[in-house]
Amino acid sequence: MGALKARFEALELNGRMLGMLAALAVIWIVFDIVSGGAFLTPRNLWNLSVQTASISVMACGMVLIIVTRSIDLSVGSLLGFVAMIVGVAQAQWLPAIWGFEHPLTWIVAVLIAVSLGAFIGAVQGAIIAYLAVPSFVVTLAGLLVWRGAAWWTTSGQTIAPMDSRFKPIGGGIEGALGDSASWVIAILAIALIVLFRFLTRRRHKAFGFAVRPAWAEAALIGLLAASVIAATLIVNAYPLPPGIARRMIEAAGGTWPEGGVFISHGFAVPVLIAAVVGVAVTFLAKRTRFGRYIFAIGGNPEAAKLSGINTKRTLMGVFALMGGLAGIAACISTARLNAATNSAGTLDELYVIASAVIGGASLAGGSGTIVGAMLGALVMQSLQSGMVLTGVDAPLQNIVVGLVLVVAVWVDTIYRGRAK
Amino acid sequence: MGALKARFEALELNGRMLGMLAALAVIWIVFDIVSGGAFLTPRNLWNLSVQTASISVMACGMVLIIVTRSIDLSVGSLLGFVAMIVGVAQAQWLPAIWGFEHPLTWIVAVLIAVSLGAFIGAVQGAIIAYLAVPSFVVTLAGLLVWRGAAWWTTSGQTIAPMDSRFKPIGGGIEGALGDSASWVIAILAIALIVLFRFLTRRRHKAFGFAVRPAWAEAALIGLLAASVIAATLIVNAYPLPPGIARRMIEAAGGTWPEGGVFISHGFAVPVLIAAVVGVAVTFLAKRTRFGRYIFAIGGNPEAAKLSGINTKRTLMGVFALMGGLAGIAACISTARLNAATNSAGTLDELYVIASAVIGGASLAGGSGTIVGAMLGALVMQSLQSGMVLTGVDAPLQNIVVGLVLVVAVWVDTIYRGRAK
Amino acid sequence: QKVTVGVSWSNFQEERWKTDEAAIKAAIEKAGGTYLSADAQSSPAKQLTDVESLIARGAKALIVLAQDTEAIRPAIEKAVNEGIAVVGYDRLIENPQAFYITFDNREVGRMQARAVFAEKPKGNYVFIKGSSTDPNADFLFAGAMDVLKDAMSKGDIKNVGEAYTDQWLPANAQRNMEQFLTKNNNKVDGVVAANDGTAGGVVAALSAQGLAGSVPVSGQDGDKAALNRVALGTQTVSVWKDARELGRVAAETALLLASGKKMTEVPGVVTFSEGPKKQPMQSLFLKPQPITKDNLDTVINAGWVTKDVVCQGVPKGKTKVCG
Amino acid sequence: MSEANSLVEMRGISIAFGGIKAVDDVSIDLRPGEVVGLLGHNGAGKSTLIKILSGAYRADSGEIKVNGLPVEIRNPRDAKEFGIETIYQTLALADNVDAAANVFLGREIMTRWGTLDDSEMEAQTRKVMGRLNPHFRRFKEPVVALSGGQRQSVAIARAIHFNARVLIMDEPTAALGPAETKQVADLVVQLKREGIGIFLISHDIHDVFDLADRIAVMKNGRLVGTAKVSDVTKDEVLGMIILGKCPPGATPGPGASA
Amino acid sequence: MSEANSLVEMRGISIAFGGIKAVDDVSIDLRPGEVVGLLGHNGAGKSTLIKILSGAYRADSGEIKVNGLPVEIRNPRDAKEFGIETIYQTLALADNVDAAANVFLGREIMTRWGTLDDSEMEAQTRKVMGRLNPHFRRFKEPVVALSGGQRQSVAIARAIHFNARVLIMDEPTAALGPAETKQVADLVVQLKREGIGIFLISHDIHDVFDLADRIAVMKNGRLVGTAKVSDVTKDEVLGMIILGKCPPGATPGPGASA
Ligand SMILES: Nc1ncnc2c1ncn2[C@@H]1O[C@H](COP(=O)(O)OP(=O)(O)OP(=O)(O)O)[C@@H](O)[C@H]1O
Ligand SMILES: Nc1ncnc2c1ncn2[C@@H]1O[C@H](COP(=O)(O)OP(=O)(O)OP(=O)(O)O)[C@@H](O)[C@H]1O
Ligand SMILES: O[C@@H]1[C@@H](O)[C@H](O)OC[C@H]1O
Ligand SMILES: [Mg+2]
Ligand SMILES: [Mg+2]
Repeated sequence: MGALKARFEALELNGRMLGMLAALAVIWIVFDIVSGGAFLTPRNLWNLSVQTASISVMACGMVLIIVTRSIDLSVGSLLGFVAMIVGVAQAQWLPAIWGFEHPLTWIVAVLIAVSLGAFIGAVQGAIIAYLAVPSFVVTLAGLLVWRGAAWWTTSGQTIAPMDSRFKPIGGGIEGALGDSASWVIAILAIALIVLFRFLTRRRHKAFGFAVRPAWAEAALIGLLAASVIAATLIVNAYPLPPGIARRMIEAAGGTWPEGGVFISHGFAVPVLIAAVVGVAVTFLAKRTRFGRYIFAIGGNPEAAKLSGINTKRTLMGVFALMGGLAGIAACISTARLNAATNSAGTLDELYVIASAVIGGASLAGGSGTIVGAMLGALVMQSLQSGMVLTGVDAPLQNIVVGLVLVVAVWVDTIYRGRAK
Repeated sequence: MGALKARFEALELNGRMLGMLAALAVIWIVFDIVSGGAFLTPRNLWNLSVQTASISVMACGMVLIIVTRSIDLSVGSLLGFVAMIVGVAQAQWLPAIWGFEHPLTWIVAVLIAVSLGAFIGAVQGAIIAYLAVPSFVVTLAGLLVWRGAAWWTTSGQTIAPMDSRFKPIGGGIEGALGDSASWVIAILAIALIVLFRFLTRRRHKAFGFAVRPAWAEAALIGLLAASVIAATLIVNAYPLPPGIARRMIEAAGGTWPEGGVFISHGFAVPVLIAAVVGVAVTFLAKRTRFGRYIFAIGGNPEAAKLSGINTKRTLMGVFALMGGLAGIAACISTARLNAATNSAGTLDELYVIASAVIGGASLAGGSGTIVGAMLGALVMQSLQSGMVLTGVDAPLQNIVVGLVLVVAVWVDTIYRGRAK
Repeated sequence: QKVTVGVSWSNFQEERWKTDEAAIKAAIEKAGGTYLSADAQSSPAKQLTDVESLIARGAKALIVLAQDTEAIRPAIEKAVNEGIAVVGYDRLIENPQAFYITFDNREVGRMQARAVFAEKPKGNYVFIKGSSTDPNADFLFAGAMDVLKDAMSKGDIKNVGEAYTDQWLPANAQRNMEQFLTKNNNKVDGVVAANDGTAGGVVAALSAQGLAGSVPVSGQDGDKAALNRVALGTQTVSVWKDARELGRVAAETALLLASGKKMTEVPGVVTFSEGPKKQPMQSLFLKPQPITKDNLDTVINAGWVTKDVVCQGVPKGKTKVCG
Repeated sequence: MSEANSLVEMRGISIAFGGIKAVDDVSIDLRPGEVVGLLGHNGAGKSTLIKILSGAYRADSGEIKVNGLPVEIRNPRDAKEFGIETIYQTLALADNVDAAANVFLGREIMTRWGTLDDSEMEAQTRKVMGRLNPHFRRFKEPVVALSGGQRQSVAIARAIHFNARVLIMDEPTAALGPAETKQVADLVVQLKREGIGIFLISHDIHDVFDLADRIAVMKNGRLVGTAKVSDVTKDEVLGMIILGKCPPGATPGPGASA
Repeated sequence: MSEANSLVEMRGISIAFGGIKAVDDVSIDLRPGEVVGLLGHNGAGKSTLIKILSGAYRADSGEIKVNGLPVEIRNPRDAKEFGIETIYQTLALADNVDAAANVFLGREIMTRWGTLDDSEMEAQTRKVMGRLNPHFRRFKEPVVALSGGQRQSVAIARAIHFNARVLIMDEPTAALGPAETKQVADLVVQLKREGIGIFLISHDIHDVFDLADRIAVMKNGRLVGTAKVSDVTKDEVLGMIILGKCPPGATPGPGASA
């Protein structure tokens, strides 16, 4: 027993994350049982991953905001406003220049979304950092202003449909990569994990720092690789609906065989976007000056300033980043709904902040992890969409979601507490 | 100039509050000009005071929550749930016992509201304090749970009307005290102010502490008394609408004279309730152990614990207090709408927290004042209801509210910064 | 002296309200009045505050789109005490001192169900209801049940999923629909969605399963994107409530009442006492109209939308109006 | 060492933080009217050890006796009930309230109507601060605005103002000026005379030799040894601190180097 | 006193907090390779004065010259650009990151790909901490978990690791053990030899006499006087600190008692 424990500790796994994963596992298994096996199906897990994408992209930014002891209540409205602009851009402005379904439309639309989001975020951040107005007030104002602006863009009118090259960003059939592409991505991801662990290890050894025993390192890499492979197997086990598969085959000049054909969904584009954002923001947080300063400011704003850090610029930067991520999220949710509505993103601020907090970010600042926030988003979304599967009615759904949320975080708290 | 400044400083007025009052004055004057004189009328100011009552009652509790470095997102939903229970109690449960319009109904209803609110608050507080689940998570869960529960109470049905003795709590004609009662209250308030200042001064002198010069003390009391008198004059200058006045006169067996009769509104009951709550919570915060511990916990939770304070019990107490205040607010808004709706209190958490923050509470904990929060609530409400008067189209109104909010708090920040 | 008419909106989230607003505003200004408005942001408490402000600003008549039909009463009483004329707009305010102008929401629900039922008289039905806090959501659902209950008790139609849509948000409708499809393994034959926004979410979920176009879907409001879906065949019906008519009539009535006319003198007035409290109300009813592929020309001819908006992306020969 | 008349006895105390043993099997005791100086290099575990006694941490193992009876100290409230008062190295002040509020935190004086008697508390604080730090004037300011030494004076005032039976002083004069340090030294002598037992942690060996009856030295979490100050020289004590070498005049502990 | 070759000159510096003059018309200077000891009772204004030089506060009035040229120091970044490094009395550490991150905060070493070179920073931190505090092992821990002395070592390491021209040390050894204190003293001597100017604030008159060339004494925010250590005795300096009496060997300032 003791030896096993020692072995386990040699893995140096993050206790915090294990707690979250355990809570998530329990939630999933319970839903699966209650829904009669409908939850842990490739199909539902695929849906879940797509449903979570937009919130988890924003949660990455929100963690950093919270780490600096700030808050951003405007993200939902900002998403709504950017969504409307993206919609109008690809349904009206750009077609006016080069017609509908131009190959560049989607790129320009995405660029507009990200830069508009980042710009608005930067303006809000500047007011917070340079004019010293509390972030709660500025972003509460943002919540009102951008929701209003979203309405004004088209006087409330819904814009649909979106450019067909833009739609894959939201998932759906167009945004499913298929099995070969998914395997390529999986192998790439595993290669990156191995490379990264190897480089880190070599570097630590070169400096004479302590490293994990080789078997533990191998086990860790194996664990990560296994998760990637498992995810790939799951998304590839979810076939396209026969109707669509048939149309695809026939469009490709083939014939539809008697028993049907199994064409895999594979990874969804928005999920890949979220994964890339997660890795990129983690990199930013851990391996760049900007990230270091964000944490230092959160740990002790006074000390950060006395160290000569330009704390105001950093703060503004964090809000700009958050805005840019809200822009990406706006693309995902517009593409997913295949429509831009002025109500898009309503209440998202709540879910995004909740994801970060469930994932371990403390509103007192200074602590939080990106992967935790993304897991937090997954917990929230699992609860919400799992409830629908179990057939609970909406008002009762909220009650159950609330209760499970507290219990899940409590279990996690205990786990962490034990790890000391 | 210097002498004037010295005189001014001798008054030892609170710089922070002056900044807020200045911002409020500017907002009021601008609205009055833009609306062609419709804002600074007795009628609108009377309305404004009633409209602010429910939020400002809750803001008093929220300041203390925020001081302890916590947050309570559940207040709006809690208000909604308590409102439904209060409604059902006086429309169904109590009438089943002793019939409709029983003289005790309103008292029992209020007691149920306050104790139910306090109980729920205490439960949430216990989870936060004893199980160490972050307040954001617990009260977010509360937000979902109580909103769901509000719906479940009557399956979404609105309950109306309320008991006629309960209705005055919400203001309206029944809740307007008339001019003589208002003057009695005004004189009482002034007497209390004088007594309180006198006792404090005598006590400080007895201990040999520095006190304000006598003229400054007199001027300060004069200022406070003048505000009370001004408020009384304003509410008494707002007459009952002719239709009602006539009905009242005729019901009293009188005859309606040719030119009509001027019957004053006087203070509204919910405004008095809010004032009493404000004074009581200020007293609690400043003059009791409980209040002292709340601030100590906010200043340094570790130090508070090491001092031997039972920080967990205190924390739970703060949440119970907040719940009780949400119960009072539920009575006010149910009585004001003369109906209990399951959507009552929607978004109130946002406005309540905003009021506290605008009033100077810092989300980092440790600082905040009750009167600031109540002023903050008044600022928010002035913006929202003032916008309607200006004739700006509805969708644009939110945008303007957001912008003005930032500017108002910014001005206040500058003012405070200058005071150092 | 210009007459000021105050309009209190419950929110501005759905597309139709801007049409309602434009119509009301135009009618008021045409008559030389002043339009004043407020947005309650879905809060009954703010709506009461708004009405108070509109009265304070000197409105002589009020048009009220109630967020909550009961909680709006004190506001109405206040206005009435001040001698202000009140028009209850779109949603019933059961107070005889208010005039009632609307489309019948229960009838809208019936029309939605009828259109879906006409395409799939048998099979598995999903009900994507409105917001649980909006009383209209239940009226609509009740209307749908009026039409379907026989078939349901016979077992021809099975309710395989029913959910409110928080805040009427299309994204929530989409997620709920995805989950119902998962739960039923795509065996869904008809969807009664409460309005065009939620229908948009439903269609997005269906198209991810290649089912868009083969499963009938309802809606209401005549949103531009929804009419386009009707032309494309992915949505079956959008019950069209010509908001321009409703808005114009409401404004004219408000002005008439403000000028001292009695409610019974409003042209076309009928007495309606079918509300929950059976109060006799002076009312005007406009007819909602179900718009399907076959009568899309109605909305185009009425100048509600242009043909190119309706027909954007519609392949040739698919829909009559689009050629 | 386990005397019948000892005020406090800590036996075999250990605590680890994430694998690192901050305090490892330390035993120490204190008699009434005695000053025990606790010495050791930075990070030796002195503060951690006394935080276990004051209820700030709970030991992983070990036993505490007060007046010869085994007790459980689960939190600072428990410690205070046994008459154990502590001046923490980090001072542990509530930054946002004033000096008087800090001095009386958790033990406020109340008026006859059950409200805080701030005037009385301020008056008493002025009295005690007048002795500790006569330059101190900033009674109305939150303590965050005070200088390092002023804050330390407040922390000292808080511990001595109540009738402690055991006083723990963790580097109480680190931030104090010469005059203020002298005051604290006088205070220690006086408290000792009143029969109070004192644990004094300090890096100033001269001070410790002046004030303490016995010394205990820690190194890397373990006890090097204890000694009467009359039995050892300052250089021998320095050797204990730096090298962990236990001189003949001292009783060696488990941490003494061979 | 306004010498051509002075490194830093502060003239007529004043600052008030809410009516209280924390620093009142103080003038002081520092030459290359010189150690100036700043003394005074608690709350005398020492920390506030040097925080004006380090950019933490802005003076209400007064002038600062660096290398004879008037400069404006608006924030800590400006001060660092003039080569002014500071060890703050409050240490000013980011609690949630480790020792290396604190030592290099604001001046991180980057890899050739523009990312943080944490390994290199840790290696260098290990080196400098090895000199300051050889018991220090906790390199991976956030500094909040460190002992008082360990934290102080980190703060010292941060200030000395970069090429300062002026070093401000505000009670740098208050929490250090005897061995660690000795290390810092050696360090001061060495830095002095390299031509660095040092302001040393300390309450330990012995230390100051051992290390400083000149001393300056403050009382209630005002300068009592300055003197070469060779021209005054320790008792005279104590008199300056406690009574504000300026002895004949010292140059009196505006705060000297008549
Ligand atoms: N909360 C904590 N979490 C993790 N490690 C801790 C914690 N508190 C103390 N330590 C570690 O325990 C060891 C002992 O710390 P302690 O504060 O007791 O030392 P000390 O003897 O008081 O030192 P100093 O003289 O510097 O105050 C140190 O290595 C420190 O880093
Ligand atoms: N931020 C501040 N706000 C208000 N007052 C302050 C502030 N900082 C310092 N003071 C006051 O200014 C005076 C000087 O403080 P300072 O910290 O400079 O003293 P010091 O000489 O460093 O004392 P010590 O030896 O105790 O560190 C003190 O009375 C202190 O209370
Ligand atoms: O028209 C609909 C309205 O009746 C309902 O109340 O809110 C949603 C709208 O789509
Ligand atoms: Mg210590
Ligand atoms: Mg100092």
